[in-house]
Parts: sequence; C-alpha cells; structure tokens
Amino acid sequence: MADPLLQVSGIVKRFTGVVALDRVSLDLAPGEVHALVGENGAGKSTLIKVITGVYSPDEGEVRLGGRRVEFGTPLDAQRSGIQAVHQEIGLVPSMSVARNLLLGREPRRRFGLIDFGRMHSEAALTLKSYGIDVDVREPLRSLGLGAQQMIALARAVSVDARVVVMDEPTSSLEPREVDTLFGVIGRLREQGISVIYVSHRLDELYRICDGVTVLRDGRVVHQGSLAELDRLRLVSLMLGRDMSEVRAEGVTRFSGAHDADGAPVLVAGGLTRRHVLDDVSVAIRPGEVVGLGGLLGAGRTETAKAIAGALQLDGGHVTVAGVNLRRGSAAAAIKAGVALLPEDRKSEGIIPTLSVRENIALAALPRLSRGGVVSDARIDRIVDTFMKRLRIKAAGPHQRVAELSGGNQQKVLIARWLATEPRILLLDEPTRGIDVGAKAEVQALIDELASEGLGVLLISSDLEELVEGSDRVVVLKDGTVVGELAGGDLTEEGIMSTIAQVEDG
Amino acid sequence: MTSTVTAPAEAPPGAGGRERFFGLMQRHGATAVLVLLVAVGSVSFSSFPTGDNLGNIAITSSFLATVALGMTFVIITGGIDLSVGSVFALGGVLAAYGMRWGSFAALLLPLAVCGAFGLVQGLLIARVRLAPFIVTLAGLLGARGLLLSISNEGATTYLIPHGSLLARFGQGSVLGLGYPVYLTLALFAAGAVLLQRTRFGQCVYAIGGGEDAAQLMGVPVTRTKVLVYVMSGLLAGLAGALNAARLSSGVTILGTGMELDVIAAVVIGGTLLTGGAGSVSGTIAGVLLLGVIQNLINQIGDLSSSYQQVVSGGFLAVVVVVQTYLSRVQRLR
Amino acid sequence: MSDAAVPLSRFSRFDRGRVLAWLQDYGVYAAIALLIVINVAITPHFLTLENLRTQLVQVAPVVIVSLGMALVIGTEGVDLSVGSVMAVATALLPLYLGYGIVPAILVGLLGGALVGLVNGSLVAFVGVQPIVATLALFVGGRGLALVVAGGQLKDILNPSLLSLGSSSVVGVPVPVVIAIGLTVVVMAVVRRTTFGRRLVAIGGNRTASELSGLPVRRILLLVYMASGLLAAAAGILATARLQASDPSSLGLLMELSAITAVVVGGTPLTGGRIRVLGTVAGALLIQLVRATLIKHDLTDSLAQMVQAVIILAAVYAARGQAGR
Amino acid sequence: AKSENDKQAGAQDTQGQQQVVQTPSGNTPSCTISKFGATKFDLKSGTVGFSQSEKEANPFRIAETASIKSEAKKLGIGHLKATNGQSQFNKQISDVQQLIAQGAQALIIAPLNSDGWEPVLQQASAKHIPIITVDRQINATACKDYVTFIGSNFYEQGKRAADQMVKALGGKGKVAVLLGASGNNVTTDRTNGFKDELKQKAPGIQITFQQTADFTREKGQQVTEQLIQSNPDVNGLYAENDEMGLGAVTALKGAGKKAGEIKIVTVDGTRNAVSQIPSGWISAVVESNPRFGPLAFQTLSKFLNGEAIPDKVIITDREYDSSNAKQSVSSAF
Ligand SMILES: Nc1ncnc2c1ncn2[C@@H]1O[C@H](COP(=O)(O)OP(=O)(O)OP(=O)(O)O)[C@@H](O)[C@H]1O
Ligand SMILES: Nc1ncnc2c1ncn2[C@@H]1O[C@H](COP(=O)(O)OP(=O)(O)OP(=O)(O)O)[C@@H](O)[C@H]1O
Ligand SMILES: [Mg+2]
Ligand SMILES: [Mg+2]
Repeated sequence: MADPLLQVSGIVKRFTGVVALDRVSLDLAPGEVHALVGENGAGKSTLIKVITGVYSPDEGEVRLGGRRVEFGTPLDAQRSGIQAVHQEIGLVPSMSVARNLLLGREPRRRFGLIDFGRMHSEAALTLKSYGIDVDVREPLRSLGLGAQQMIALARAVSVDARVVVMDEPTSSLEPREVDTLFGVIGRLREQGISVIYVSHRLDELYRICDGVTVLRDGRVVHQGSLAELDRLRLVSLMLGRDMSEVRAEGVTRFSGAHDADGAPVLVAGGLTRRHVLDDVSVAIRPGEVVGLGGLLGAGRTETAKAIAGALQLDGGHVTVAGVNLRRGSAAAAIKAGVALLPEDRKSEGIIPTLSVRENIALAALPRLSRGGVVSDARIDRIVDTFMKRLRIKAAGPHQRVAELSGGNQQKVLIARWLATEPRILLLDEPTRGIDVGAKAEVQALIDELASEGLGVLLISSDLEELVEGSDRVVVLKDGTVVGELAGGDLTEEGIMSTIAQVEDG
Repeated sequence: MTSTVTAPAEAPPGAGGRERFFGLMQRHGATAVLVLLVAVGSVSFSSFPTGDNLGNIAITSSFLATVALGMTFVIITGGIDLSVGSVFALGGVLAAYGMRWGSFAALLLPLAVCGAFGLVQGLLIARVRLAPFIVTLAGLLGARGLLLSISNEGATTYLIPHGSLLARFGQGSVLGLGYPVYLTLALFAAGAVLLQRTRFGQCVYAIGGGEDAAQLMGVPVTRTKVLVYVMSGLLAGLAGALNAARLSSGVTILGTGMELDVIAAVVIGGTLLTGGAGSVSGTIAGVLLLGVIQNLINQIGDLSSSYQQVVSGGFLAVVVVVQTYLSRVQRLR
Repeated sequence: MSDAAVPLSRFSRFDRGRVLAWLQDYGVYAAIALLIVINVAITPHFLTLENLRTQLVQVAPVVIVSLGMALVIGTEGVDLSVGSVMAVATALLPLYLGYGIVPAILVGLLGGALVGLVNGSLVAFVGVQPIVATLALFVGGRGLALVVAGGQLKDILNPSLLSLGSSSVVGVPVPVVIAIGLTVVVMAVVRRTTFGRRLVAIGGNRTASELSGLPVRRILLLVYMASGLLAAAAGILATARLQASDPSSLGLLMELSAITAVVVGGTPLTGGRIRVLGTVAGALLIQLVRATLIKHDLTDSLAQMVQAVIILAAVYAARGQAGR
Repeated sequence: AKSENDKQAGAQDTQGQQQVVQTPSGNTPSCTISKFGATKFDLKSGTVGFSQSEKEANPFRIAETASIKSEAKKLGIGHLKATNGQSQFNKQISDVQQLIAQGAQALIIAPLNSDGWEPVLQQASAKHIPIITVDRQINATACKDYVTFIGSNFYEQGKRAADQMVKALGGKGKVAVLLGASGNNVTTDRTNGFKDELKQKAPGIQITFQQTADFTREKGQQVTEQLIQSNPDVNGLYAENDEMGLGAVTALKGAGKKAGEIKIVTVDGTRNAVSQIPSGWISAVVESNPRFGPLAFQTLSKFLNGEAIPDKVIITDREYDSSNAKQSVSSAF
C-alpha cells in the first residue's frame, strides 16, 4: 500500500465527563474509500469533526501527507484539502441553493464583485449533473432533506480536495441518488482522492468501501479490509454481541403482512396545495402499515405534514375515526391521535436546549399532568420505559438532547410520539441515521405497534424497508398519486417501474 | 430570504401579477409604508412637502442612517450592538477634542478610538464568545464613561471652530441637501455592494443564517464577526464626528436611547433580529420612516409631549404590523 | 433548570470540564460572594442589618421585573416595555385610590396585563419581532402614563399603600417578602407546570413545538401578559416606596437592568432555558455593584466604566450559558 | 376615576409669582431690530415658534410651557407652534429647523444644551428670524446669532444655595451633593457655583460625597439611602433640584431620621418642596422661576416695536426658608 495520505493517531476527545473517543487511530491510503462504522453514539461523527477541524482533540495527532496538522477551524482543514459532508447537513437554510453551493468560491468579476448571473448558471449546471433540477435562487429550506443532502455533497466534492469525509451522506437518498453518489466516489477514487465513508446501510459499504474501521464506545475494535469481513461479523463487532445472536435476526425485522381489518381509522382526501400537492388521497386502517413511495421531492413529506395539520392547504380534508379535523391545526390532529415523526429532526424535532427527559415528555404533557401541574413521577415512569424500550444511549434522562448522537436523538423523538399513545403514526424516515441494531428494534416496534391496532404511514427512502414493512405502498410523483402496490406486486422493482412508467407516459 | 434580496427574483413559473406584487412588497415593505406616509403627509400638511422640510428630514436622518448601516451588518450576523448611542456621542466629543490638532486629526481620532472600541467588543463576542447583548451593553456604559472622563464629567464642551474644514463639511450643502447626506448615501451604496456583491457579505448572511453551519462551510466566522463590530463602531464614531461638525461642538448629552431608534429602524427595514436576512435599502427606508413620523407629529402641532409619545408609539405599532403583514404574505407562499 | 445531573461516576479523575461546568452554573453566585467579601473589607458600615435591608428593598422591584423578563427571554423574546408598564401602573394608582387600595392595585395590575396583551398579540398573532413589538409600547406606554396622570407627579397619602412600601413582616420589609413570594411562584411555574415546560420548549425550537401540538400562540400571549403583570406589580411597589406617583421617571432604563439581570444569571437570550434563581442573583449582583460604586463615591465616568468591566467579568465567569 | 386627593397642585398656575427682572439688569439695552437685521411683523397675525427641550412631566417644564402658551393666548397671538425635544438634543435641533421651515417668524427656545446650535443659528440668520432663549443660554453672540436670553443664572443659584447651606449648618459640617444629570449645563453651573461659594465663605464645610441622581425623585431616594449608611456623619445635603431633594426626604424618613437632622437645601421652588420647609425637612429652597411667558412676549414685542433690548434679561429668583415659606408657598409653582 502506498504511504498513507491521512494518519490519525491516538485521538482522545472528552466531553464534560464522557469520553467520546479513546485513543483512536486510523490510516487512509490515497484513493482509498474507508468505511467508518459503529453503533449510534460510537463516536464516528466526533472523529470526523476532529479530522475536519470542528473539534480539537484532547490528545493525539493528525497527519496529512506526512506533515502534522492542527486545524483551528473547518476553514483550515478545507484549505489543506479536507472536505466534508456532515451528518446534520451543515448548510444555511435561509440562503439560496446557489449561495450555499458556492459560498466562499463565488465566481467574481472585476473588483471582486460576485457575478450572480454566472453563479446561478454554474450552480444549476453543477446540480443538474447530480440529478437535482431545482430553482437555485430559492432558499435551501424550501427543499426536501434529500435534495439538501445532495447539495451538501456537490459542495464538498466540487473543489480540489485530497480527502473527502462523508458522514451518513445517503441517509435521506433514494436508490437513484445513491447511484449518482457512488459514481462520484468512483471518480474521486480514480483521481487518488481518499474518502472516509460513514453509513448505517451495510450493503452500501460493501459496494464501495475498501478498508473498514469499527468503533465501539469510542474505541477501535477492528480495522482491516472490508472484503475480508463478512456482514454478520461486522454487525457483531459493531454491536459487541455474539455472532450467533446476530445471525438469529434477519435483515429487517418486519414480520410481513398485518391483518388490518375494518373501516379506515384515517381518511385523507383531495389534499391539494399549489405547486406541491395535487389531490392526494390516502386511507389507513387500524393495524395497517401504508408506505409512501416516490423520488426526492415527490411530496411524501408534504403529504404527511398535511395529514398532521402542519401544512397550510388549498383544499382537502382529513378525518380520523369519522371525525373531520380542523384544517391546518397540528394541535387538533394530535388530539385526535395523529402523531408525526418529522423528517428533519434538527429543525423540526428536537428541542436542543432541553433534556432527553423533557423532550420525551413534551407532546404528552397534558396526559402527564393534573390541573396544569406536571407529575414528575408519571414522567419518570414513561421516560424510563421508553429509554429502556428504545435503548436510548445517554448519560441519563437529564442529559441535554443536543449532546446525543444523531441516532439516539431520533429515538428520543420516536419516544416523544409513542408517549402520546397515538392511533395513527406518520413516520417520515423513522430509521434515518439509526444503526443496524437500533434499526431492527425500530422496525420491530413499528410491527408491534401495528399489531396493537395502530395505523401507520411509513415514509422511507430505504426501498427495502418500505417493501418489507408496508402492507401497501402508495406511490407519489410530482405531488400526485400515480399508483398503489400491494401483495405480490409490492417489490422494489415494482415501485421503481411505477414511477418510471409515468415518466415515459 | 436572502436570495430575493439581491437578484431581482424572478417570479416562479406561472406566477401571476399578484405574487410578483407581494414579492416586491416583501422586499420593500418599509418603502411602501414610507411612500404611503409621505403621500398622506403631503396631502394633509402644506408645509410638509417643501424642499426645506424634506432637506431637514434628510440631514437629521443621515446620522441615524450611518449608525444604522453598521447595525444592519451586525444584526444580519445575528448579533446586536447596544453601544452605538454612546459611541456616537463619544465620536462627537473626540472629534471636538481632536480639533486642537486640526481637522484631519479631528476626524481620525474618533475613527481610531471608536474603531478600537468596536474591535474590543468584536473580539469579546467572536473569540471569547460572550453574548453580544451583554458585551455591547457594557460597551454602552464604557463609552459613556470614557466620554464623561474626557469632558470633565460632562462639564466641558469642546468646540469645533467655525470655518475649520470639518465644520465646513458638516454644515455645507448643495442642492438643498447637506454634505453629510451625500456621504451617507455614498456609504450606503458602498454598504449595499459590500453586503450583496462580495464574499464578505455572503459570509455575513451565512453566519446569521446558521453560525455552526457557516463554520462547517469554512466561513471565517470569527474574523467576519469582529469586522462587523469594528464597522459598527467606526460608522457610529464617524456619524458622531460629523454630527459634532454640524453642531460645531462636541455635545456631551447626545445619543442616549439612540440604540433603540437604530435597532427599530433596521428591523422595520425588514432585517430579521434573528439574523440571516435583511438589506441596507430596507434600513434607509426604516430610518426615513422614523424621521417622517417624527416630522408629521410636529406638523400636527398642538400635541402635548405625552400625546406625542403615544402617537409615535402608535405609529410605530401600525408600521411594524403593516410591514410584518406585507412580508408574511410572501413568506407563507 | 440546571441539567447538570450527569452522574458523578462518569467524571474521570480531575476534569477541567467539571470545573468549567460548575462555574457556568454558579458563576453569578461566586461573583456575588466575591463582591460581598470585597465590600466587607473595604466599605465601612457594610455589614449592618440596615445596609442589608436597603440593598434588598432597592433590588426588590428589579427582581420582580426580571422574573417576567426571564419568562419572555425563555421564549426567545424580549420585553422592552417593562419600564413603561411600571409608569402606567404608577399613573393609574392615584386615580383609583379613592375607592380604596385594593381596587387601585387591581386597576394598576390590569393596566400592566393590558399592555402585555397588546405586546403578546403583536408577537404571537401578527408575528412582529418581539423587540419592535415591545418598542412601540416602550415609547407609547410612558406617554400614555403621562396622559393618564396629566403629566403630574402626585404624592401618595394612602396609609395602607404607603405601608406596603415601608412596613415589615417579622423584620423583613414587605417589598422583599413580595419579591421572594413571586420568585417562588415563578420558579414553581417554570419547573412544575405544563405552561412552564412548554414556554421553554417554544424558546428552544418553535417549529418543533408547533409540530408537537403546543398551543404556541396562547402561551406567548400569556407570557407577555405575565411580564406586564409583574412589571405592574413592581411599579406599584416602587410607588409605595417612593410615596409618590412619578410616571415620568419611574422605571426608566428598567428594561436594560432586567435583561442584564436575566442574562448575567445564566439564561441565554437565545431562549430555551430559564434560570429563575440565577435571575434573582443577577439582579442582586447589579444592585451590589451599583451600591459599591455609590458608597465609594466614584465619579460618574469611573462608575460607568467599572460597572462595564464587572458585568463583563460576571458573564465571562458564566460563559457558555449566555448564548452565542 | 376617583383619586385620593383631587385638589392636588395642578398645572393650572394662574396666581403664581411672576418673574421679576433683576435691577440693574445687566447691560444697558442696546439691541434693536435694525441692528439685529430682522424684519418686523405683527405678533397677532404672525407665527411664533416655541421649542421646549424636555417633556412637560416635571413642575418646571409644565409651568414653563403653560406660561408661554397662556400668555400667547392672552395676547391673541394667532399661530404659536410648539414642539418638544423629548430630552433628545438632535431632536430639538431638527424641531427648530422644522419650525423655521414651517414659517416661524420668531422663535422662543428653551435649549436642552448650551452648545451645538450652529445649524439652527445659521438657518435663522439666513432668514433673519429673531430668537429669544429662555431658562438656558446659548453659547453664541447676543444680538447677532440670537436676540437675547431671559432667565436665571444657574451659577448664581448654586452660590445662593451654598449661602443657605452655610447658614443652616452654621459654617461647619460635612455636605453631600445630589448632582443632576451628567453632562448637563445646569448640573455643571449649579455645582460650580455651590462649590466656589463654599470654598470662599465656609472653609469649615467639607463636601464628602457627590453622586448623580439624574434630577429624579426615585434616584434621589436610592442614592440617599446608600449615602446615609456609608457616610453617617453627613449633616448637610444639597440637591440640585427639588425632586432629588424630596427623594432624599423620603429616604431620611424611611431610615427613621428626624426632620432637620440633615439640613437639605434644594433649587427650583416647586410647591412640593417649599411646603416641606415649615416642618423642617427642607431648610431652604432657591427659586428658579419658570414662568417665562409674559416676560418673553413682552421682550419680543418691544423688540419688534423697535425698542432696544438688553442682551441678557436676568430675573431675580426668590429664596424660600423658614421665614417666608408658609406665606409664599401658594405662589410657588
Ligand atoms: N457536544 C457534546 N457534548 C457532550 N457529549 C457529546 C457531544 N457530542 C457528542 N457527544 C457524545 O459523544 C458520543 C459520540 O457521539 P457521536 O456523535 O460521535 O456518535 P456517532 O457515532 O456519530 O453516532 P450516530 O451514528 O448516532 O451519528 C455520544 O455518546 C454523544 O453523546
Ligand atoms: N429534483 C428534485 N430533487 C429534490 N427536490 C426537489 C426536486 N424538485 C423539486 N424539489 C423540491 O423539494 C421539495 C421536497 O418535497 P418533499 O420533501 O415533499 O419530498 P419528499 O418526497 O418527501 O422527498 P425527500 O426525500 O426529499 O423528503 C419539493 O417541494 C420541491 O420543491
Ligand atoms: Mg454521527
Ligand atoms: Mg421527505
């Protein structure tokens, strides 16, 4: 192997008391695609932040091309040729797509003035090559999370870099975009650019990664070539459990069909919002898991939000158990038993300043209090139950939720909604960023909830999950329903071809 | 919505005139209210739309505007600068004090001291990471204290002699508008270019839109924030010096409460206090709105001072409600 | 709401982080202690009961206003109108004293609540940014108070109202008792009620709170009304103590004192977190600083600069809490 | 509404003691309309502008404005345009400029500050508008930049307060001073007059404490509360206005002191303060008479009629002490 391009050695990083990284070392050869795997909270993002200059390590050193480097800021790292796509995207939502893409390297005219005409056309062109066709002048926040992820990616690889670090770049991407991404990684590899790749989707790792580092509780538990490590062993290393135990569990934890019977508990009809949704109708029976399929920007997130009363609509109605919901009121929907797990947990989900405990109790407060006074005992009970049931990894219920790893934050949000004892669960990418172990748990949970009689709407960019988990999948495209698949027709290919058909016709 | 601030945002495909109209309103809500108010004023009071009167509004507003220009940058980064009123007064006193070494020194001294003041505040905010509100509140006290100690607890008022270069600049006028008005316009033009058309400006927006994200994207956050506070200090000092030149003296009792007027002007101009959005053209409109409101209250004439306050608070409420409403129509789309 | 309950076992050996965390949580208290020690050493007649009373009585209205301000700041807002609300309350009082002290106080409080209602409506329903929404009443409120009072300072002669300002309960002056009582109430509201939990959540992430079904607008409205009510209560106490209704100068610059108290006490201006006791401590700290400077007869110029430095030092000690 | 004591001193101040011109009144009258270069106009049909500096929210300003307005009414002056600077100096400058733009033919100004009138003086002299300043002087040339000044001598008031203090203390003791707002001319003059006179007349009296209480009652109370604990040996207190003095009285009462234990001397002569003299809480009050209306318009019409005007019209202020307080309290303002 050639001399390592990037050498990380003996990194220790502590946060008030918690040791997030404990003497972590890692070598990266030029052109190598290196997988960094581990459970939620294992320390992957922290390591990446150390490498990219966001954190400075308490101990240890980073060498780039043999020279020791110390980055004070991400800017220093970028100047040395280390680019990153961070887990929480790390773009500015209020700025336009083009500005986000080209911030800091805008095309300029004389006197250093930015040439907006060229900037917009360049941005549009770049994004087109990644299959993103959007108005680059619109603010970034108007896009779905998947599209934002692609933009962050395009931003990171469109400059000269020596190392590109990707922290869960595919967590919101469809198969089509994943393919685009892998094409990009292939090109980087050919140019001798190294990639550190973090993902909880194991099959992706096997498709593109050469080496692997497995982290557990901040320590390296395995390092070597990925090809030599079979999938089962990888999982057992990550989770720190026996091979046999892992083997017993399948790929996904869905049991298959549920027996949903009786009248639909939720009927949404004619949901319409200009430019976004056009006459979308969905019905869910108790005990049924209905999937929503579609490409980026198909309007799945909007559909879920519309049902939950979180989106202003131009038309349409939502009834729960025969009762019409007041339009545009999230409170009314929640009261009727509709719970929405939002896609963007950072801006729409967690309350970063509050503790795990308070985040979990938030939506269920009316049930957990009497006469406006909260009952700590009841909250403790519920929080305890869900922290155990979902295996939330935190220093304790009083730790600030912002300090949890991404996956654990997601579990906290799921707990928040389960605590309200909903009748209908709208899950927008529920397993996004969750590790294999936890993912299986969440999937099992969805199954279990459905069999307890909950109606579930499942949105997932993981097609396998969608197909395995749903009883029926409604396929959306450009804000309209273009098909519905169930039973034998419900396959990954089926969904893709339904979408493609419309495209042709 | 920063993207719409710069480039003339094209209406989305298929959008009707209605949406284009609201788009325009969102960017120029304060301007629209201003135009309305000027129209009403002109119809109601014959002595309002005269050249003299409008020239007065312009020169009076020009100092507030200069200070507000710096504040606009600060607020877009998500910060705030409460020290501007004191620094404004300090700038004036320093200018008059510096007159003993000539007009040139009289201009340089306030710029140097007030710039340094901004630098210290900026470093405390960006490097030591103290809350801008508190740092600049301390700055408000500190600058006032400095002013008092220079002026012998406010007992000494230094003068800027008639006919000195500085005084002539502060008091002269062409075409019915004072020189400071032209300088302010030039500063705003430069400010607009800096904010909208340079990388520095992009960084300012990015920091306000999300400081952590901006940091991750490689924005020099610390440097940009420090610079923004330096700018604010410089502009407040400059405005103070020019005002002193106009008044021919370093009046010590100026600037108390000015910070709130400045913040109000900036926010009415459509800049979000949470950062990430705003424009300098809006700020001009905001400043002029305040000036016109004040002028109209005087035009009404026989109001007691208490009623004047009530009316001006009421005006303010109506203006922000209308302005907020206009912007929201767009945001909801 | 200190969330520093990370189990001690997780702290490995001596830890810089631990010291920092302690400082962050208790910086204000440390600063107060330090200032008291310094005063005992250098200020004559400092350690007397009389002096303690003076400081507490003077700080009581500031504490009460700051409590309301803390609630507002917890929602990521700010209320500039508190000083004007005090003026409104003090202007209303003498007008209704003829009916007795209780109706007069109720009218004063009502005035404060109404101002809060207007503020809250502008913020919650119209969506105006808090700083400008409350600025309108900051300007207009005092004018209104002066209109109501006919621009006049009026002496207060009603003995029961006066005793509110000057009498004591078991040796503790009534204003102090009231301030302590209100502190306990606000603390209970923040810690123990759904309202309290929700208002911090709104400050932490408004979108998420809306999606979680919280009645965001209603809560915001109530928070601003609470701030108005508390400011009015402070205004009434200050009136009783001054033995005069002086709407032109009562509560001037109170908004800055209150915001400073809240922030120095460790509540970030970015919302999402409220420290009630810290706020009280912040107010005490400012009071002590001012008292020290006055007692040592510093010139105004020096006093202002020293005050600036001390505020910065206190916030530096508690940094990390004070928001970005 | 039903107030506790509806008969409290109101703004109606008709039977009050009018201003008396000091004799000999400074210089000999020398300023005439032709020397000044103004154009004559008929007061009844002309426009007169009045610029007040502070809100009419303290007895002095209330009485001053009321006096000007009622005198104008009495004389049948057609257009009196009044503005209020709300304690912001730049606002007062632009107020006056607006009055000029609105066609004021003569100006009566109660300046907030003595320096900094350059822009106004320039505009007024270009249009030959006569200016009379009341209660505070403008630092400029009489009969050239402005016609004349009518008012008290603040330095003199300070000196007279010192004389009263010497009398009350018997020439020996420790005195605390409650200063007015920092940077204010009135504060400066009343302080300097007091100190200079003490130094000269009673070296046995020491000033051991001086802190600003911003001319307000509340601050006067708070500062006094601190003072009596840190300086328990103080036996005299000079408050530069009545309000601070009354605050000090409240503080002393609250601390269980007896009337006369600390001798208080104040300046202004409001009814509230004078009525504290018989009970002994206040030892003496030096008057600063705010009823400028009659004298101002009398001077103005003399000037317009071509008579010569002195360049300073200094009024005699009364003093109240235990000998005359009871009788004169009804004529206080
Ligand atoms: N700012 C912080 N303060 C305190 N603890 C932190 C902080 N950031 C991370 N941690 C802790 O460090 C550990 C590692 O977190 P990290 O985000 O690196 O996990 P991860 O491997 O990226 O997990 P995921 O797969 O869920 O993204 C976790 O226990 C987390 O709680
Ligand atoms: N080609 C595209 N790729 C990505 N986003 C697009 C595209 N075209 C349009 N968009 C925008 O992205 C927004 C995202 O919509 P929405 O979030 O409802 O989609 P989604 O089906 O949930 O997809 P996602 O997986 O991104 O969440 C759309 O409103 C649209 O404005
Ligand atoms: Mg991570
Ligand atoms: Mg989506």
